[in-house]
Amino acid sequence: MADEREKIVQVRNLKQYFNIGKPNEVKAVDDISFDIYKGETFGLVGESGSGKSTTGRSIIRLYDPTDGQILFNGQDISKIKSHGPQMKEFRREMQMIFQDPYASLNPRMKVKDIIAEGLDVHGLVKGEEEREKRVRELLDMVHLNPEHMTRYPYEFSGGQRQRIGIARALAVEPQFVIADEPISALDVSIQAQVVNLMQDIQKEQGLTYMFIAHDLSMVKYISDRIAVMYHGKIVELADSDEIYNHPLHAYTQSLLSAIPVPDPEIEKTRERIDFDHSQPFSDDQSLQEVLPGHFLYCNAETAASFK
Amino acid sequence: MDKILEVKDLHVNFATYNGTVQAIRGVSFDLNAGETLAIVGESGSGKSITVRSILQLLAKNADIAKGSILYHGDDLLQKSEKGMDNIRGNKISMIFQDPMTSLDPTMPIGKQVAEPLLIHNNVSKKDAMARAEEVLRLVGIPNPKARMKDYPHQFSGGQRQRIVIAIAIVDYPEILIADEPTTALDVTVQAEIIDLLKELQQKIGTSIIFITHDLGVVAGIADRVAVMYAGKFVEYGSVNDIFYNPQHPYTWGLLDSMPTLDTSEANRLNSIPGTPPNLLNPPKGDAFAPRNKYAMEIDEEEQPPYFKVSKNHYAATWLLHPNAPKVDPPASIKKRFEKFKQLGGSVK
Amino acid sequence: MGVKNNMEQIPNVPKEKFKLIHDENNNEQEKIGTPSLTYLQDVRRRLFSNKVAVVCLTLLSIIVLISLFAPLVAPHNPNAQQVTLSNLPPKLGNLNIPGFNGYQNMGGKMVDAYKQAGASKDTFYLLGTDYLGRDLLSRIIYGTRLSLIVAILATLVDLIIGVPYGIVSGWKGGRTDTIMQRIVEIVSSVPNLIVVILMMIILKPGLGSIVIAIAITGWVTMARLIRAQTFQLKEQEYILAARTLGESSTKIATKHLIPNLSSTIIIQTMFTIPNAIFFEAFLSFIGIGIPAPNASLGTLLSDGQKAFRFLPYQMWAPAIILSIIMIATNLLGDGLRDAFDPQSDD
Amino acid sequence: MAKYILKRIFYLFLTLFIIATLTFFLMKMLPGTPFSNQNRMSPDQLKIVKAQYGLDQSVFVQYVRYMGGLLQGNLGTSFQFNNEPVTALIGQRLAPSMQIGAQAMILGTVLGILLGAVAAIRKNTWVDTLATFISILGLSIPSFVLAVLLQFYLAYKWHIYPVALWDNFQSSVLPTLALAALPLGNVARFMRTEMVDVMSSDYIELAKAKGNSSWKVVTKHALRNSLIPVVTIIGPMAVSVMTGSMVVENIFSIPGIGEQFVKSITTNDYPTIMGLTIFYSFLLVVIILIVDILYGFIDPRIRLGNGGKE
Repeated sequence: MADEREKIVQVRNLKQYFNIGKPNEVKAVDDISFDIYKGETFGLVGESGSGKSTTGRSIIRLYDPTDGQILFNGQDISKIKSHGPQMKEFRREMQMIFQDPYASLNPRMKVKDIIAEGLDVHGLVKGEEEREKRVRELLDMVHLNPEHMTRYPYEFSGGQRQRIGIARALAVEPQFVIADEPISALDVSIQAQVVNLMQDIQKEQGLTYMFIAHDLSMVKYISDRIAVMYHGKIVELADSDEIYNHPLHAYTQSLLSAIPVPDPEIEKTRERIDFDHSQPFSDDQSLQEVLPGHFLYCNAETAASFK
Repeated sequence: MDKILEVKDLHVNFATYNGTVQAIRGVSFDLNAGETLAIVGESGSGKSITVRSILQLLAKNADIAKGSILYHGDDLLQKSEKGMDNIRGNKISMIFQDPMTSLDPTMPIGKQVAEPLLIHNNVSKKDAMARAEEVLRLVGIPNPKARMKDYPHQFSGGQRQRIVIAIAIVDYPEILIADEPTTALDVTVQAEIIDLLKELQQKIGTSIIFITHDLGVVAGIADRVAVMYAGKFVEYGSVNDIFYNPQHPYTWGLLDSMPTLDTSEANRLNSIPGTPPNLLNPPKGDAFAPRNKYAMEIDEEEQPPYFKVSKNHYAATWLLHPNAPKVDPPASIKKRFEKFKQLGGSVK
Repeated sequence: MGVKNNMEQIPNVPKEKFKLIHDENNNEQEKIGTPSLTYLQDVRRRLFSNKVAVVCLTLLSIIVLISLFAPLVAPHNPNAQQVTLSNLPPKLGNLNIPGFNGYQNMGGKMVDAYKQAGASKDTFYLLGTDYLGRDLLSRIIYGTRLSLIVAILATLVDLIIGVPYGIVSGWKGGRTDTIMQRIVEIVSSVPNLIVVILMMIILKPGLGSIVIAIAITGWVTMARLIRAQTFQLKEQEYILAARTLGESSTKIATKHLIPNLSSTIIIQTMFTIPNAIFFEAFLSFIGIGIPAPNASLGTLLSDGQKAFRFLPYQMWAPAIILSIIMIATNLLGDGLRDAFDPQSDD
Repeated sequence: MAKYILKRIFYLFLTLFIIATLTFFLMKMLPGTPFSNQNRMSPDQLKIVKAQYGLDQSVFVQYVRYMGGLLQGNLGTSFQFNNEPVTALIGQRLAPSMQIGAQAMILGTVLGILLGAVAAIRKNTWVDTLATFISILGLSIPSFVLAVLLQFYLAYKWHIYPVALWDNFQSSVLPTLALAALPLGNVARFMRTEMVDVMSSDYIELAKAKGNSSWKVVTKHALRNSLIPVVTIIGPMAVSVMTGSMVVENIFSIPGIGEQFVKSITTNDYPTIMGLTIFYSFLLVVIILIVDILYGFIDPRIRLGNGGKE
């Protein structure tokens, strides 16, 4: 059963608000809870403004969470000080791959120094020679030519840059990697390169991924379980096949019905399901397990109907 | 069918700091009345430059080096600037990619929608505004009468794209060019906009040239499809030809690298290795050859001509030459061939 | 193979050309052909292809070099008075070039002023002398030197205060930023020049006072620009990446922020320099700047203005030099901006 | 909006308070007595005069008095002009300064906008180069140099305008020209950058795609969008004109505030310096406030709020 698996991340009632108390207060993440199991790929999908990226950034502590707990390997990391030994340790265990291959690499640094940044921070290598050797290994791992380590980011294509970003994240040998829309800025033919690479590395090193995206077909392909976010809340969470085959939440259904499929015959028959955005939530609703492993944001009455 | 637009052997160069970029290297196509032609390709393949050439909305360093663009037999490239002004927004109009920046931020939207009418038709301001209101209603802006006085920033992204579409269709253009109109939008909004375009096409009978990099969108909207790579069309045909009987290895690669909802993790995605060529010095032979699993010697020496696959279906690959060896396409492509047979097509 | 029969014209290609050449381990595509240029090399290349910028750079270099070696270049002691030889017009050797032949209009007649003053035959002043008989050329050379020193010192202070202030304000954000920005607002609510004047009244006139006075207000613009840039940069993903790797704030500032702020800093500096030169000239012009007998461009202009109606050369020369420095730094600043931040369509 | 304006007005007074305080104490730090110029005074006389100006009190009492005076619009009393209140001095001298200041601002702004717009539309042509060169000249040549040159050639040599003194419009032409150069350069440069930006924006492309002629694209869409940000540099321009006017008024012997300011510096007339500093700052913060509010009204994006998310 799912519950016997080891949990690497447990998010409990996480809230991330911005501009608290001001007229422009934003509840980017509003009371969400979920677990991520060791070794799996956890997909987080949602449209722009749904809070999916904020969730990722709160978990990796780029933000200080407003409220709630984030347990990483059983330890609450939501309140550790941003410049302490505890944080430094945590920074080795959890890493992030970013969205924009053009903004995620410092244009003034050589590829070598970009990849070695984590090695330097955590003192993982001694001496220039070992450092260079490790960078070579990492470049090789992401299928880049080690001769390129003295080049600058602008000389690389989008896909290559994204692989440099992956090498940088993996340099510190993390257990858990958050990939924040890692392929949405790439061309179709390049997306598969990056996704394949991520999967290969996951298998080799037993990594756990949280894969944030708006492209549902790619998320479905890469993820074991998927959470759907809408307006700062998780509205549905289940195994990826389950989500696609039996979506329960009206929003998930609408989202799925909107995905264009590269097949004219299917497209001809596709029926778009509209979602009423005017009254998405009511107070008596919460995320509850309505079927085994299948969570739905609904009220008790609805939940009971599945029993 | 009526051919309303014919583009012949179009070449466009860009003068840049590093030299001349040959962005479009001989593109030819035609457009029939009432149909939707989709041009699909990766960023930098030249699809946007191709359609901007039609309206001559290119950057200053662009040079249309060769070719002709015949609109009802009239070469647009020979027209004066004033002659082009009469075509733009009137006979041929355009929708741009980013709805957040396409509207003038300091002008009420009603006025912006009415503008093409005031430019091209001898109508009173009042009539133009009345028509603008009507079109805004048509594209699904609720309560258009009141909202005409609002400014772009008071609308959501999807609504703004609807307004941009309203501007494009307000003067019943014969051709509507949509340059990645849904790329910047969320998937549910994208679906709404595409449905809207289809519906409008029915209502006003316009032809559409639709540019996108998303094959899924193409499958839903196009009658005919052109696949573009490195400044050339590598394959074009009907939507069924391209999706169920693709012949060019690049088309195979594109289709094969997309997960469909039934792709499970067990069957790995196939990616196209490498990156598109630099068009500063385009390769002598087939530009796709270095990434092509099925590349042959001839590919490195000579550019392939268009081979006719069936009526109106052409592909520029040496694999279609009688002397070429028979190759084994990817599994997912073979599945598509099966479907083509079921639909009554004949596969080689 | 039915479809192939429909082909209109099939090029004739020998069969052996159709050998599949695919190589599984082909890494060709990942190769980068172009020579590796660092960002600065690229900037330099762009800057040197801009003719206007090159001319300005050359002019400024010459001016800087001359003022650097002022004691060697200047033909006379700039403060040495020789009252008998006062107000002599320019004379360039014994060459008879109009305007540089030592002749002067006196009562409607052109008179050789040197002869009248009883100067020896081989006495000549390239740009003439002032009312105390001091060599104007030497005074301009020394004056330029002083003005440049003021500019460079003021700019340095600007960098030392403005850059860290901007970085801290932008990086910390929140309350710190609000307070720091209020201070900036207040400082910039008083016209710069008035603050400078107030400071000059309080401090003893002189080089140091001028630098301090200019620096007190000058850093504000720099701080504002750097803050705005830092705000943008700190949301950049490479900065976020550095944070997730555990990089300390100081390291982020030195490794990521400052290198990426360098273009802004350099460009802004190019606009601070003419500003400082202008302030110095202004203060000296209204008589509260560099004290006599030392020359600065401002004092020379001020002296020149008094006699302008009769001896226009005394003002023209410093005015031209001042304007050249101002124009050249401004244009070079423009050139640098284009070089650092090229517009895509050029 | 009303709340925003009130908040801004509060900050305006806070800023002025701080400036007044700082100026007051800076002036008190000055060495010597303010009457060192009139050394014919006997110690007794000095004492009387000091008492007359309240200078025999403690600094703190003087400060409280001064601030109290400020609240009633009293900027203190000049040492030099027979006890004339500084406000009265300003009153007498405001008109000429305002006239040439306003003329220079309007002239500089209008010409600058035209120059910048033309340069942007003809980007990278000789027109652009010429316009850029003119604006750089405007920025680079100090107003006092320009003033002297204008005075010498246009007035003294060619007698087109009066050399100095203040009597009719004619006498305001040369100082206006001398002062207008800097705002002209600034506006032209700013306008060019803005307009180049706007011209390459998507909505300009859409305006072209609608079939607007090039002229209409510029007049109906580009010009307005580039003009809005130009409003923001009116504040800094006012400062440059204000400070420039100090020497320019001096050179042309115009009885304005700037000339008064320079005069009070050379005569150590501290109350006048203080009063004028506060007055200048007041003028500046008010101009900036008006500009900000104006900006909000001109730009619909600000006027109507952000309308949800960006």
